[in-house]
Amino acid sequence: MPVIIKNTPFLPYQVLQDYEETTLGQNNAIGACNIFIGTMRDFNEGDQIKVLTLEHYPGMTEKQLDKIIAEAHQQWALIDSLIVHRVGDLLPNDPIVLVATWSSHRGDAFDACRFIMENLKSKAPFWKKERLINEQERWVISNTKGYLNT
Amino acid sequence: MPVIIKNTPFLPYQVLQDYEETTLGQNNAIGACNIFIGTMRDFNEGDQIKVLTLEHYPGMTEKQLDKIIAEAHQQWALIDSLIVHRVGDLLPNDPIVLVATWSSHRGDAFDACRFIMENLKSKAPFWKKERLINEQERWVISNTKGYLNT
Amino acid sequence: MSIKIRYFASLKDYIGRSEDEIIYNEVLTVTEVWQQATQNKVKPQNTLVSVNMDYVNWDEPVNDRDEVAFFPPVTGG
Amino acid sequence: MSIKIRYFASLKDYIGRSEDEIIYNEVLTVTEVWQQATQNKVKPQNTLVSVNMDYVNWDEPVNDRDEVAFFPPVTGG
Repeated sequence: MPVIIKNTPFLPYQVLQDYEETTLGQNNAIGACNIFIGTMRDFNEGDQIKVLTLEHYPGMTEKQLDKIIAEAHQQWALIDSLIVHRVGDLLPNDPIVLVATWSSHRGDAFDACRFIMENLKSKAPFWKKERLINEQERWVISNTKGYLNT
Repeated sequence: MPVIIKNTPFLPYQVLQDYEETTLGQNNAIGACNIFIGTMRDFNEGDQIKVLTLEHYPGMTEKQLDKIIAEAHQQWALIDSLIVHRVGDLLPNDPIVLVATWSSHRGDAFDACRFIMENLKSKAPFWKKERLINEQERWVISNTKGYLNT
Repeated sequence: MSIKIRYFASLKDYIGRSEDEIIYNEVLTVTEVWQQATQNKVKPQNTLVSVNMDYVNWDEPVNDRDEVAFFPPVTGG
Repeated sequence: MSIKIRYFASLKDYIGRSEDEIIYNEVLTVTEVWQQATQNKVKPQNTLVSVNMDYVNWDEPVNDRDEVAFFPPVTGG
């Protein structure tokens, strides 16, 4: 159940493939995997964004993410899970976050991945600052709501 | 919104990477991607499974999957989506199904991917036959429930 | 009226063949197509039916050159 | 009692520095730590606080060598 904070770009599919090959291995109990990948959009609140800077609270970020993962493993029948999150300067299209959950049945993988993402969004100490094309900088004030129909 | 039925093994991460590079391209409106991968387990109902054979109804399978994808695109703000499904003989750990949804915000990607999987499981004409290690063959009678808490 | 009939998965094993064709003079319902094609074999519980690759109810009428398919609950994904 | 204080993101800009340290003789609550460290600056709405990297309420007491952090709502993911 690794939690990885990276200050350099990462390729989600490469990370997943490497992780499955080297760490998960051929686990034939796995029947379902749900994956979420968040990437940088070049527009926010009607403005074009050039650079997105992600700040975090080293130590607390890992602690909170470990806690979220532990809760997910308590609540659902997960075989494994993985979080990778970028910090530093990002460009449009760069991956920001990767969450993956592995389980025997799809319900657990789906629900746990969603749970981890929603909790990450509301509890993990990361902050986004946007640099617009006119070089103006501004902090993102709050995350959008995750569950659409609740 | 491709629907692909394959009678040979596929590598989900390779398929996704190729699809994003060649078809989706650098779409900076994409902020979220949700992916489900179903793989063959080597155990079912207490028995060890050697081979899983997937039969389908060529033509109807594609028609039903196209319909499910169209409904998902009507209901959520999706930028694109993809379904890949295996038929033929599978071995433990082989990918069976890949569903991916791309959107600007996470709620749409998550909910639509789940919707597509649940509908695929209940409406797309695929049938699984298991060959046990004693060479006995049996049809899988029904799929497990998807939504855990409803 | 020529109607093509197909059987899939466990239903193909049950009927013992994958296809039938019946020629008929009047409009049949899906239920009547089953009875004619299978010579009144007992229909297994939960059997599903499609006409021209869309799910239909058992009272759906079948037209000339329609393709009717019978199959068990789906188990893909 | 020595208490380390950290500010993150927009709160770091607002306070004008990223860290403080205060030495005190009595047990302070998190609210009192804010008041002492910032010289009673107005606390922006929705400010969050942690002690030793766990979220706490504003009446939480702070102990010797604790690390207190103030920051705005999180926006990662």
